[in-house]
Amino acid sequence: MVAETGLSVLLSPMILFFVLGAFAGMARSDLSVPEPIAKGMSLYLMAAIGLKGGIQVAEAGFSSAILLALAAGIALSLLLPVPAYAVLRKAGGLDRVNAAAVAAHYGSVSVVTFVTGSEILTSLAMPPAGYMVAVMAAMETPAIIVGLLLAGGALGSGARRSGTALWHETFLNGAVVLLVGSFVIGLIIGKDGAVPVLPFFETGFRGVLCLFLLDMGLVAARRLRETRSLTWRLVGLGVLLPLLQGGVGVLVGTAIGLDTGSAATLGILAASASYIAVPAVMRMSLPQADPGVSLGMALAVTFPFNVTVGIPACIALATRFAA
Amino acid sequence: MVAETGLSVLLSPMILFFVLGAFAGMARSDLSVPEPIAKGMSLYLMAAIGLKGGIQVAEAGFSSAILLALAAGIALSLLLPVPAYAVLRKAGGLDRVNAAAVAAHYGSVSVVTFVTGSEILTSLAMPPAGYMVAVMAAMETPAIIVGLLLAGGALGSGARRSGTALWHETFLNGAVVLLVGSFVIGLIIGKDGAVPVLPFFETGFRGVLCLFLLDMGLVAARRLRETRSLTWRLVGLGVLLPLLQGGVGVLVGTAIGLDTGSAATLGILAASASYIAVPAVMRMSLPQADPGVSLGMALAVTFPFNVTVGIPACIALATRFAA
Amino acid sequence: MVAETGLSVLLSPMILFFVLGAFAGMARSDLSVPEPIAKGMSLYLMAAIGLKGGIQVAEAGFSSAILLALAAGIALSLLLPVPAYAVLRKAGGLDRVNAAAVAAHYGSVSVVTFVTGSEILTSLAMPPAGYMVAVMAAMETPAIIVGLLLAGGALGSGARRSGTALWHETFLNGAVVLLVGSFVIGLIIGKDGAVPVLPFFETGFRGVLCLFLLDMGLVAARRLRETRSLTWRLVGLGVLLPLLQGGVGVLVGTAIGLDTGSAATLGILAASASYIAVPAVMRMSLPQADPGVSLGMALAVTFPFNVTVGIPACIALATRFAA
Amino acid sequence: MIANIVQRRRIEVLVDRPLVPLVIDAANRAGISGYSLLRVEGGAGRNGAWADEEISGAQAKQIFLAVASQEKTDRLVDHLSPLLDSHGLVLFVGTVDVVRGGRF
Amino acid sequence: MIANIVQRRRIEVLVDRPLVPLVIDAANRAGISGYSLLRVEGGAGRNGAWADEEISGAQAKQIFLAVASQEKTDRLVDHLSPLLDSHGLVLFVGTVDVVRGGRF
Amino acid sequence: MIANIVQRRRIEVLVDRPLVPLVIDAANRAGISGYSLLRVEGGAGRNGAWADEEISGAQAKQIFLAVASQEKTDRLVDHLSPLLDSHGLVLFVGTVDVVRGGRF
Ligand SMILES: Nc1ncnc2c1ncn2[C@@H]1O[C@H](COP(=O)(O)O)[C@@H](O)[C@H]1O
Ligand SMILES: Nc1ncnc2c1ncn2[C@@H]1O[C@H](COP(=O)(O)O)[C@@H](O)[C@H]1O
Ligand SMILES: Nc1ncnc2c1ncn2[C@@H]1O[C@H](COP(=O)(O)O)[C@@H](O)[C@H]1O
Ligand code: NA
Ligand code: NA
Ligand code: NA
Repeated sequence: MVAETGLSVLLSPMILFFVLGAFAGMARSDLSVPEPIAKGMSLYLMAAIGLKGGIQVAEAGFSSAILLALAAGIALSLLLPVPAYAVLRKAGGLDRVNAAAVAAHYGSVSVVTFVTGSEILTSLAMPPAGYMVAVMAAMETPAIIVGLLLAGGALGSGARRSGTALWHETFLNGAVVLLVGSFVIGLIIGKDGAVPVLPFFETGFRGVLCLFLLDMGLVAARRLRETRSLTWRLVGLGVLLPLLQGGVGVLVGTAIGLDTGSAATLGILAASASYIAVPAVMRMSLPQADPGVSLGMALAVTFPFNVTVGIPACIALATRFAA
Repeated sequence: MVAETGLSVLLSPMILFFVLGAFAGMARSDLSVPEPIAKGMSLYLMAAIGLKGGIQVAEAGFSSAILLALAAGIALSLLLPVPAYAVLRKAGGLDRVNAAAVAAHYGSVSVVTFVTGSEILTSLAMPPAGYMVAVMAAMETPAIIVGLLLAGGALGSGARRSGTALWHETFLNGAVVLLVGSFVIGLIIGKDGAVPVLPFFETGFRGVLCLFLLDMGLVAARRLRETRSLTWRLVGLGVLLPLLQGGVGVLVGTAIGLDTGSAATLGILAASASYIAVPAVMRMSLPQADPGVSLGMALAVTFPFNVTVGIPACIALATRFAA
Repeated sequence: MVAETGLSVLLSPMILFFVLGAFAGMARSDLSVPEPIAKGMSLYLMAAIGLKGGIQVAEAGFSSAILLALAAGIALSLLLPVPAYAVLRKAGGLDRVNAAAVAAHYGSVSVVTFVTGSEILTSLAMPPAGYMVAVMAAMETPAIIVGLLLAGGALGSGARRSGTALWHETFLNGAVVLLVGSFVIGLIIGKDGAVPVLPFFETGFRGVLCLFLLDMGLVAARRLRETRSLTWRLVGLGVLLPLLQGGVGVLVGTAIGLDTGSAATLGILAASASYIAVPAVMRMSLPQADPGVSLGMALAVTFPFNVTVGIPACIALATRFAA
Repeated sequence: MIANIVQRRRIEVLVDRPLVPLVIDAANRAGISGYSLLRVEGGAGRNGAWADEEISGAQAKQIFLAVASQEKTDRLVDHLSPLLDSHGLVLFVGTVDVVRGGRF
Repeated sequence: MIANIVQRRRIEVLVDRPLVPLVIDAANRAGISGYSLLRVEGGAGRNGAWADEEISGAQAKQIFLAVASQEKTDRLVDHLSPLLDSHGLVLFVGTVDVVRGGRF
Repeated sequence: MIANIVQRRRIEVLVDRPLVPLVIDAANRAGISGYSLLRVEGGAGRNGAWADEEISGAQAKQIFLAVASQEKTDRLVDHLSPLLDSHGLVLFVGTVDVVRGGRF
């Protein structure tokens, strides 16, 4: 089952485009996606999943499962950075500030990993519940606060701005606003109201995801090539952390009674590491942290690992738990 | 009826995305749409409406209504700046040059307001006639010439370039060329010839409009926040002018015998203020005018007002006149 | 037949958008397509045709025709620059380096000319075989090597980088990687695997091509206007070379037994001149060559000529040969 | 440095996009035919802060950058001075060493 | 040159995008309210090469460019000096002639 | 200014995009490892005007900007001088004060 899922995942057009991008990046091809196009595609993807999630919740109605899942997501985002921090300091040899920064990245989530996982789950006939989009949005930022607490004294230096500015960055971060905003719009308009705009957000969705993953492959490979900050230990942790966190996520999801697809998705969220919202906040609030370390691990190691191995593993685990 | 139309408008996905953008802009979220993407979307929207308008005219055939509507549009664009100028000087306290510049903006039109109005009218089963796209294109620039005449002596300083350069900017302005060009292409190819390309221009249309309005909300809110040129009087005029001009437009449209949807659209065009074609020409021809005033009013006050209140008001008025 | 094909081509929306762009560029309108959008559209078009070609080959199965066509394409790309070089030196009055650079452009191919030709052929019910995408990718770069050999001694100055760097640029050029990569992905996933992503790559295809050709028209016209490097002789050769090379291509295609659409396409490829892959490599490897000459001819003369006259001519010739 | 080096002036003019042709025109009249236009993504001045995300491009700005002789620079400054306030231009001039600068 | 010309300092700070508000803040405290932000597309430093194609914008950079008096410049340099290493800023200051420079 | 300030050269090379690796290479050989690449949106020179809307990126340009010591600058200028005409590069060098400039 794992192998089978894994193979069908690896041969899906999305993953193949990711592999193509990674190959081109490794081979130093001059293929590149213009930065505004990449940003435009990510806005499109976030608006689309927010909208679709909201519409699904409008259909399915609210349930206690939603609140449970939200609480579990927030708890994971708040708690996962703590063990991650310990491991990064001990096994990874990072100093306090860098370990805290990396831990915050891994407590938060990656939108594209979520989307890729959802597509794969849908193709396997176990789509996650619509509210998982809201869970993802809720998991984006709690880890940031824990990361800053872990960095502790280091906070001092950037302190002047960090009071309100941090609060602000955390809750009004562009990705969070767009995800939550589109989700709410989906809730308001419902399935019928969405008829005029759905063609746009559905027809193009998987194709845009292909091109976006092509770019992610390029970016991940280039970062791996250019980085001077990654050690082998850190690369190892970039594989270990998602496996551990993904396992915890699936476990928690199953324990609170989520359906298989949603439990797998909670695992995928826990396994994923942020490379959009968190890096910008960290650069502002923990400028002493080396972004080469955190982005190197999140983008160049964990993202490719999750897309190819981590997602199928979470799915397999959730399926086993469900059986 | 007004209230009902108003509510259904306010709860359409397009307007909700505009509100989301405005909220994010007000709350100083770092959400932003890359500038090339915004420009790309506006090219798409203009090509699409030009094409669709041309195809509809090719279907419906030419009629004297078209010529009447064109003449009415041009007359409105030429005449509306005159009372607007008087009001802006007296009630707005603007000097000659700035009053003339603002009047030119309000005599011209806003493409996105037109598109939003057309979508709303279509959803209410009273779509405007296809030729209204041509009317819009015809209204883009006459107001510029009147604005420059109103500025009078001020013209002197920029005079060297303004002879041919102005003429050129006016008739070969990018928006005008694209609108008219796509309209003509639609006329030539007709419904059958458009079959291969229509999926692109139709499937995505409303969704692209959502994302574009998200950006408009961001831009309008940021401009309102950053502006130092707007006084409360000018904000008031930014609401009053579209109401007055919209009323005149609907009246004229009804008087020349347009169908309800088209009469409402003529009102919406008259009510709307340009923020693309006119600002660039004014910056070139009336560099002494403060763009903060005209863009502040057109983008940050009148556009949001029209999208939420002005359009439903024009529709309600046209419906009443028709009854 | 020629006239008829020609007319139906000239009245297709794609060509009309090209003409609109060319008109706007000639008339110095400020209409413009942002550069990242243009690049994004070209990535989309290349991924789409690669994918579709691969899927078609996966359907039709491999055949010796594919190998023959590939060999013919590579041979054309290698050999056509030689007579072109001679003509450019004698009739065009170019020096060695510039003649070699231009010859390399004409030995290589233009992706958009290929796409436009394929669309026209499809609308005439003689679509080229899916593997012609692979033939195009194979023809992109051999001409570069021949061009550099023709430039001969001139190679010396850039020699330090040119060994591996050139090899690299030639085979890992972004366009080649994306075309071949998407083709292989299409081969792997086949028709069934492509179901989720095809809507994106098909629905938008012709519409995107319209907007891309609008931009090509703008760019070609502006280059024609700004260029100081084109002489009338060179303009003449920009028309003559595609006619001659197109004829040879159709002849070879018919001789090796390709179907009419594919033979016409081989002619269109031979007639087209590169303006993406080759210019960048030439700038790097033959920096002494004036890009104004080669790009002026390829973009401002040959591209418009092919899109309006060359493609119908190749189709007519292939049809005659087939009869 | 082995090459023949000359001193030239490095002129920067911060200008709204629609007014760029005006500056180019003035440069041509001053005998300056070579220049580059740099992208400016945002800024602040007497009219508050701006960013080029503006949907209307009318307030987006570019930097007109030219290297020229003192003489041509003086002419350009003469042409542009009257416009500095009315058209909201910002102009400053530095000094640079140019290799093979004869043509500037 | 006919116009009244004054000498001013031309300050360039190379700064990561998320830290730009910090620099603007420091500039405001130093009395500098006019500045421009230039697009930087790539570069290299102690941490290797980068290009702004990065999906995460956290390492994209801008150049903060301001022309100001010596006095304000000194204040800005004072404010930013402690951050140069910890925040990875690069700061350099040239000299330019400004026409009608009174307002800077 | 309290900080330790040194004078360095500010090198700008205007270069076609495909040739940027050549300049970086020359800079590395001259011992310059830090640089930034600025976006240029258009310009004009001996070959007429251009804008980076060109579909083919071969003529789009960047500014290679580096701050370095006089010695390294001299070496870079030596390396690039022979290419100025053949490769169409434009090179100019100014002077700047750098805070904590030891590393440049
Ligand atoms: N001192 C300065 N240094 C650099 N750029 C400036 C300065 N002052 C103004 N600018 C730029 O010039 C634009 C117009 O300034 P202003 O004329 O003061 O509104 C601003 O938006 C900035 O981008
Ligand atoms: N000497 C230099 N000249 C110009 N830009 C530099 C220089 N050194 C560093 N930079 C830029 O500053 C960024 C950060 O440098 P660093 O702090 O050395 O990692 C680099 O990525 C470059 O874009
Ligand atoms: N004097 C100058 N000042 C600034 N940029 C220049 C100058 N001359 C040329 N350039 C730039 O360098 C490019 C190549 O110039 P050229 O080698 O003269 O064709 C031009 O397109 C401009 O972008
Ligand atoms: Na996580
Ligand atoms: Na109006
Ligand atoms: Na060819």
